[in-house]
Amino acid sequence: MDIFDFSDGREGYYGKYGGVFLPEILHATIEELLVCFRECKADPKFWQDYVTLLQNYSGRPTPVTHLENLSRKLGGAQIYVKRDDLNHTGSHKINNVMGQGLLCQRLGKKRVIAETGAGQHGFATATMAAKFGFDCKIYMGAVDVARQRPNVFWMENLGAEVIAVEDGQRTLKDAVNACMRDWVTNMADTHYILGTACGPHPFPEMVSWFQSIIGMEAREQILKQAGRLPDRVYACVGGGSNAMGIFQGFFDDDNVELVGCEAGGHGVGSYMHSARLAYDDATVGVAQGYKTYFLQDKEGNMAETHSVAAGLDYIGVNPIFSYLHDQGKVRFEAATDIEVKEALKLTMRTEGLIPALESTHAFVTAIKEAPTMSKDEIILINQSGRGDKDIFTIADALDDAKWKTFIGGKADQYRGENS
Amino acid sequence: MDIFDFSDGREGYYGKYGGVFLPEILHATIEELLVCFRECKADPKFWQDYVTLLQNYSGRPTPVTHLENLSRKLGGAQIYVKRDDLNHTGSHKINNVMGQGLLCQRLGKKRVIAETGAGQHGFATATMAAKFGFDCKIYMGAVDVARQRPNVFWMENLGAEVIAVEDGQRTLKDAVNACMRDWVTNMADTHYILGTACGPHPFPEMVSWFQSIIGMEAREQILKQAGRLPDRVYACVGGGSNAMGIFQGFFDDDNVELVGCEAGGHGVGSYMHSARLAYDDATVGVAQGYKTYFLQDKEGNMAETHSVAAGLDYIGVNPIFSYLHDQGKVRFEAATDIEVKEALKLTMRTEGLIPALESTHAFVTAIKEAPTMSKDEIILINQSGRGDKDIFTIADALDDAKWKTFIGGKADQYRGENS
Amino acid sequence: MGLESYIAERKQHKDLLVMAHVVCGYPSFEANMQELEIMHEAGVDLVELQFPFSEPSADGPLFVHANEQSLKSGTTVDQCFDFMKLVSERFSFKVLMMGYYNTVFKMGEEVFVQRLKEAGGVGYIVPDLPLEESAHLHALSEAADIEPIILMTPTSSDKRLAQLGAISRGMVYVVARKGVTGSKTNMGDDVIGLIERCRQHTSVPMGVGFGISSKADMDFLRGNADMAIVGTAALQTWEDSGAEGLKKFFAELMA
Amino acid sequence: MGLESYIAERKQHKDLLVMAHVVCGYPSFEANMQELEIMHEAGVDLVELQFPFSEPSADGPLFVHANEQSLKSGTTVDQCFDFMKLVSERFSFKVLMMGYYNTVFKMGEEVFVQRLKEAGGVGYIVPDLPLEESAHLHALSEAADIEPIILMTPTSSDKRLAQLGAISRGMVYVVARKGVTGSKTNMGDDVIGLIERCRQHTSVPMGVGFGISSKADMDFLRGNADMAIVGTAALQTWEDSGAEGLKKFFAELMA
Ligand SMILES: Cc1ncc(COP(=O)(O)O)c(C=O)c1O
Ligand SMILES: Cc1ncc(COP(=O)(O)O)c(C=O)c1O
Repeated sequence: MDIFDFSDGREGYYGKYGGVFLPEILHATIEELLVCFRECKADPKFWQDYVTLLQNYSGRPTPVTHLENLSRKLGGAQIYVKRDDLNHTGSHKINNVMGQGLLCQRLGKKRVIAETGAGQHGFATATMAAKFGFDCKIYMGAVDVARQRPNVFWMENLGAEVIAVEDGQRTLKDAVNACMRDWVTNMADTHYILGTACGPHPFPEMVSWFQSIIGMEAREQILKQAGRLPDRVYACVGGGSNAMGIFQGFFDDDNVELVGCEAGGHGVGSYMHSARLAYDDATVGVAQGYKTYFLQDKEGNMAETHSVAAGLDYIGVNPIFSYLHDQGKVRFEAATDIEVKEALKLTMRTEGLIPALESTHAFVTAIKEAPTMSKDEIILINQSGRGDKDIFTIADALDDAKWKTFIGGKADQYRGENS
Repeated sequence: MDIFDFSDGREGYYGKYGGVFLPEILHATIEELLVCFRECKADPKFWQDYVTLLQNYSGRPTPVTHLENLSRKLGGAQIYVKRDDLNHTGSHKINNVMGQGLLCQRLGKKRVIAETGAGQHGFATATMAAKFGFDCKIYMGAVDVARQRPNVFWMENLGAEVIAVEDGQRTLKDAVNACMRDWVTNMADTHYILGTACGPHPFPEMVSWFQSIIGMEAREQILKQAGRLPDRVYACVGGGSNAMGIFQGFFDDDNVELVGCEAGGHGVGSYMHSARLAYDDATVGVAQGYKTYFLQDKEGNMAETHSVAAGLDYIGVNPIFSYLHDQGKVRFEAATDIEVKEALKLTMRTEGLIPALESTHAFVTAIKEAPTMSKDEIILINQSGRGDKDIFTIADALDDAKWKTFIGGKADQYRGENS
Repeated sequence: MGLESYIAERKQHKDLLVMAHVVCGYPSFEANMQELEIMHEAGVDLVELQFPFSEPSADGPLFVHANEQSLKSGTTVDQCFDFMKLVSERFSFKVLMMGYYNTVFKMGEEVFVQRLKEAGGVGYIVPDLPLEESAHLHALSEAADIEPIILMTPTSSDKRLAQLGAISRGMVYVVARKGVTGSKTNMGDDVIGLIERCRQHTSVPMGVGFGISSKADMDFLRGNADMAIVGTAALQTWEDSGAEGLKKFFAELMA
Repeated sequence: MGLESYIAERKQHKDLLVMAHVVCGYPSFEANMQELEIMHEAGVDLVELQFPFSEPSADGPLFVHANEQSLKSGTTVDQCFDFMKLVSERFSFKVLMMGYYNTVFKMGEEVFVQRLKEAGGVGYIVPDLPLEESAHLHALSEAADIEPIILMTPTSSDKRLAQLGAISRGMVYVVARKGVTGSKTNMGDDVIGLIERCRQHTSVPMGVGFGISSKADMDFLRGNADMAIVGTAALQTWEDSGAEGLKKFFAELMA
C-alpha cells in the first residue's frame, strides 16, 4: 500500500482529507518546498545522509525493549517497546526536525521557524538550528510558555528566540497560526519546520516520510528479537507523526493491527479531550492549511481541547489518519488522563521506563488489551518520548507533595537572593 | 597493558593504591563478590548478555558525533564526542549499574543499595532495580536530597526508597558510609551497587570493566568515522568511572594521550574544589574501603570539597588513576566552575548538545587545547551525561532570571492549591 | 449589476475607489453600523464584512484580536448574514463577505452562496481558499452572480498570475506586500511593478491592499490601480479615537 | 604485663570482665574524664578510647555523631594521645586505642605504635584494617608489646577464623552480630555458637561486643566469654541522664 501514490487521485489528498489551504502568497513557497521534497525523496543519497546524521547525532537506531515484567504481570501478550525516547532531545520529534534541516539546507534557507506546544518540537528544532547554524524562532502559546518553562529555558540557551503567542487560546494551534503569519512575511529566507504530520501538503507526507525510519527499524528489530511480526502496534496520536512513523513499517502486513491512541482527557462526553477519531465529537473541517477531522463547533470555530499531555492537546489530526480511519485500516482508541497516570506509575515501577505522558497513552491501551490476548501474541508500543523532561507536568499529574515543598523552598531561596 | 593482571603484584592493587580496607564482617561478602566477578569476567556469555541488555534496554552503542561547528570555530583539532548522554537514564552510570544488576542476579541477591550524590547513579540504580525486580534503597546526603529533588522524585517513582543521610557533610561521601553501614548489616541478601570506580577491590576493577564498553565502542567508531585514532581523549573524573571507561579503549595505543578532567571548583588555592590529581592539595590516605589520593587534612580527616557539578564533588579518586598519574600515563587537568559555565553555553549554541555539568569539565579542557593543535589532529571527548535533567543546577549556575520567576509562580500556585 | 460594472460606473466619477473593512460583531454590531455610516458618508465604494473565525491565520494582530473578541461575545454566522442584509439594503456601497474557508465549508458551499446572495453580498474574499480548491465554489458563484475575489501577490509567478487571471471575475485583490494585514507598506516601485505584472494577466478592475493608511498612499495608487483597500488603518483609528477620529481619517484619506 | 595476662589476672577475681568505650573529645575531654571515673569506680577492666575520624563507617548513629562533634570542636590526634597518657597513668584499667586506619596511616605506622606505647596504651582496635593489610603494623606492634585486637565475626568462615586466630594476641573481639555499633543484639544460641566457633581457633581471651546493654546480657555471657564490651549503651545513658545515670547504669550492669 502506498498512500503517497497520488497518481490515482489528487496530489496531497488522502481520500477527501489533506490538500493545501493556504493564502495565495504562500503558493510559490509551498510549491518550492514540494519540488525540493520530491527531489529529496527520489534521491537515495538524501535518505542515506539523513540516516547517517541521525545515527551519529541522535543515536539511531533506537532499540526495541522486551517488557518481560509487564508482560508477565498482565498475563497476556508479550509486550515490546520501540524506544524513541532514547533519541537526542528525548523524543521522536528530532527525526522530522533533522530531516527538514537537511531539506532546508538544500532549499538554501538560513532561518527556521516552528510552533511548539509541549516544547518537545521546539526543543528539537532549536537543537537542529544550533547544529545547522540556522537562525531560529519558536512560536509557543503564552499559556504553554508559562507552564513549560524548562523547555523554553533550553530553547533559549540553544540560541533560539522563543515568542509567547498571546492570541486565541494561547496554546499550540495559536502557535501554528503565528508561524503561518511569520512565514507569509519571511518565506524568502525562512523554512517552516512543522512539527507533526499535519498542515498543508507536503507536510503530512514529508513528516511521515522522515518518521518512517521508526517503523523501518522497528519491523526489522521485532522480527529479529521476537522472531515474527507483532499482532498489534500501538502509538499515541497528537498530530500523528510518531504513529505514522511506526505504522508505516507495517502497512503492508495485513495481520498487524494498528492502534492509534488519542487523548481522552476527562473522557467521553466531557468535551475536555483531544480525541478526534476515537470519540464522536470531531467533524471534518478546514483549518491551519488542510482538511481533516477537527474538534470544532458547528460553525467551524475550533473548540477548546484538553489533555494531561500537552503534545496531544491539538484540535486536528493528520489527514492520512482521517482517511485510514474511514478505511478501517487503523483503529483509534482514547486514554483518559486518569488512566495515563496509572499506566505511567505501573510502567516506571515494573520496567524502569519513564514514557512521556504523550507516549503513555499508547501504553494505556496496550495494557488494557494485552491481558485479553494470548501469551504467544505480540504487542509493539511506540515510546515516542521520555517523561523525565516533563517533571513539572508529571509531578503535578501525580500531585507530589514533596515536589511542591521543594519548589516552595526553591522559590524562597531565589527571593532571598534578590532581596 | 593490563592493569588488572595482578599476577606480579598484590590482588586489587595498582602500584601502592587500591586494596580492601573493610571491617572483618564484610570479608566473606567481598570475597563472594570477587569470586562471582571473576567468574563473570571469565565467562564470555556474561559479557554477551551484558552487551545485549545494554543494546536492547539502554540504546548502546551510543554514537560518536563530529562537532564540525565547534572544531571550525576553534580552528584547531577536529573534535569528536562519544555520546554516553544518550543512554537510558541519561548518563554512563547505567552501564555499570546494569552490569552489577546481572551480577547481583548471579549472586542470588534480591536487594540492592547504592549511594548517590548528583542523583544520576541513584536514578540509574532505581531503574535497574525496577527492571530486575530488586528491592532498592538509595542513600543520598540530606544536602543532596534537598537540592536534587527531581532525581529523588524519579527514584521514588521507580520504586526505590531514598534515605536522606544526615551525617557528616551530608553529601556523597556520607552516603557511601551509610551504604557501608547498611551492607555490614544486610550483606546476606544485599548487593552494594557502588557507582564509580572507587571503593574496595574488586569495585574499581569491576566498575571499570563494565564501563570499558564505552572505550571499546569509541575506538572502533572513531577509526571508522575519522579514519584514525584520536590524538587526545578527554573525560571528566569524579570517581573515575566514565574516564576509565573510555580510556581503556586506548590503553595500548601509545600515541593517544589520555586527559582526565577534574573539578577545579573555585580554582587553585581556593580549597573549594575536588581536584585530587590536577592540583597539589590531595595526599594518599585510606578511607571508604581503599587507598588513594584524598582531599584530607594532615591527620586524615576528609576535607570539604566543592564543584558546580555534584557528580565530581568527591574526596577520593579511583586508585587506578592515582597509579596512572604516578606513571604519567594519564594527564590530569582541572576546569573551574566559571570555565564550565562558559563551555556549556558555547556547546549548546554551537552544536545543540547539552552535556551534563560533569561532562562539561572535559569539554573545557578540550576547548582550551584544541586551538593549539593542528587541523588534522583529532580530539575525542566523552560526554558522560546529559544536562537537561539538571535544569535546577544549570539554571542556578547560569543565574537565569526567567527561571526564577517561573519557580516563584509555581510555588505560589502550589501554595494556592493548598489553601 | 455585477461587481465589475459597478466599479466601472463608480470610476466614472472618481479616479480611485475605496474598499473598507469591518469585522462583524467587533466591537459590536452597533459599532459596526456606526463605522459603516461614516464610511458611507465618506464615499466608500465597497465594504468587506469579515465573518469572525477562530483561526484567522492570514490576519495581523489587530484583526486577530477583533475576530477573537467578536466570537467571544457570541457572534454567529446567522448574525453576520443578517447584518449583511441590513447593510446591503441600507447603504449604496456594495458588500463582500470576507472570511476563512472553514466558515464556508461548514455550512456547505451551496448554502453559503445562497445565503450570501440573499443577504445582498456581491462577492467574497476567502484568503485560505486557493485556486486549486475553489472550482466548485466558483462555479456555484458564477451561477448565482456572486464574484469570487482572487488575490494576486508579489510572490505569484507569471505563470501563476496567468492562472489566477484566467479565473478572475469582478475584481482582483492585489496584495501589495508579503505578510499579514496590519503593517505599513512602503509604496514604491515594487508595488507599481506588481500591479503592472498583474495587469498583464487580467482585465478586471484591480484593488490594492495591505497597509494602506494615508492620503499619500492614495495619491500613489491613483492612476495605477482602480481601488485602494483600507483595513487595519481604519480599525486602528476607530480604536484610538472613535467615530470622530474615523470621520477625520476618511476625510483626509479621500480628500 | 601483656593484655592476655592482665585479663587472666583480673579474671581471678571475677568471672566476666568489662570493656567500656569513650569517644575522645565528645562531648569534651572533661566529660570523658568524668565518664572514665565512673567506669573506673564501677570496676571496668579495659577502656577503648576512640580517636575521632571524619568517616566512621563501621559505627552506628550515636558514635557517628560523637565523632563528628568531637572533630568539629577541634579534637586532634595529639590531644587524644595526651588524654590517653593521662588516663592510663590515672586509672588502673588498661587502655586501648580505637579508630580508623587512616588516622594510623597518616602519622605512619611506626609513629603510631611508638606514640601509643608512650601514651600507655596496650593495644588498638582498627576495624577497617583487615588481616591482609596488617602484617607490617602487627610486626611493629609485637616488637613494642602492643596488642592488635583482632575481630571475629558471625560471617567469618572457619577457614577465616583459623587465619584470624593464628594472628590473634592479647584478646579477640567477637562481634556478636552483623551491622554497626549501636543496636541491640539478641543474645541467644547464635551468639553462643559463634563464641564456640571462635574458641576453636584461638586461645586468647575473648571479648564479646555489639549491642550489650543490660545485666541480662552480662548473665548470658558469663561463662561463655571472658569479657563483655559495652559501647553505645553507656554513651546513650550519659546523653540521656548524665553522670548519675551512668553510675547507675554500670552499677546495675555489673551487679
Ligand atoms: C513525546 C511526544 N509524543 C507524541 C507527541 C504527539 O505528536 P505526534 O502525534 O505528531 O507524534 C508529542 C508532541 O509533542 C510528543 O512530544
Ligand atoms: C554525568 C556524569 N558524569 C560523570 C560523573 C562522575 O563520575 P565518574 O568519574 O565515576 O564517571 C557523574 C557522577 O555522578 C555523572 O553523573
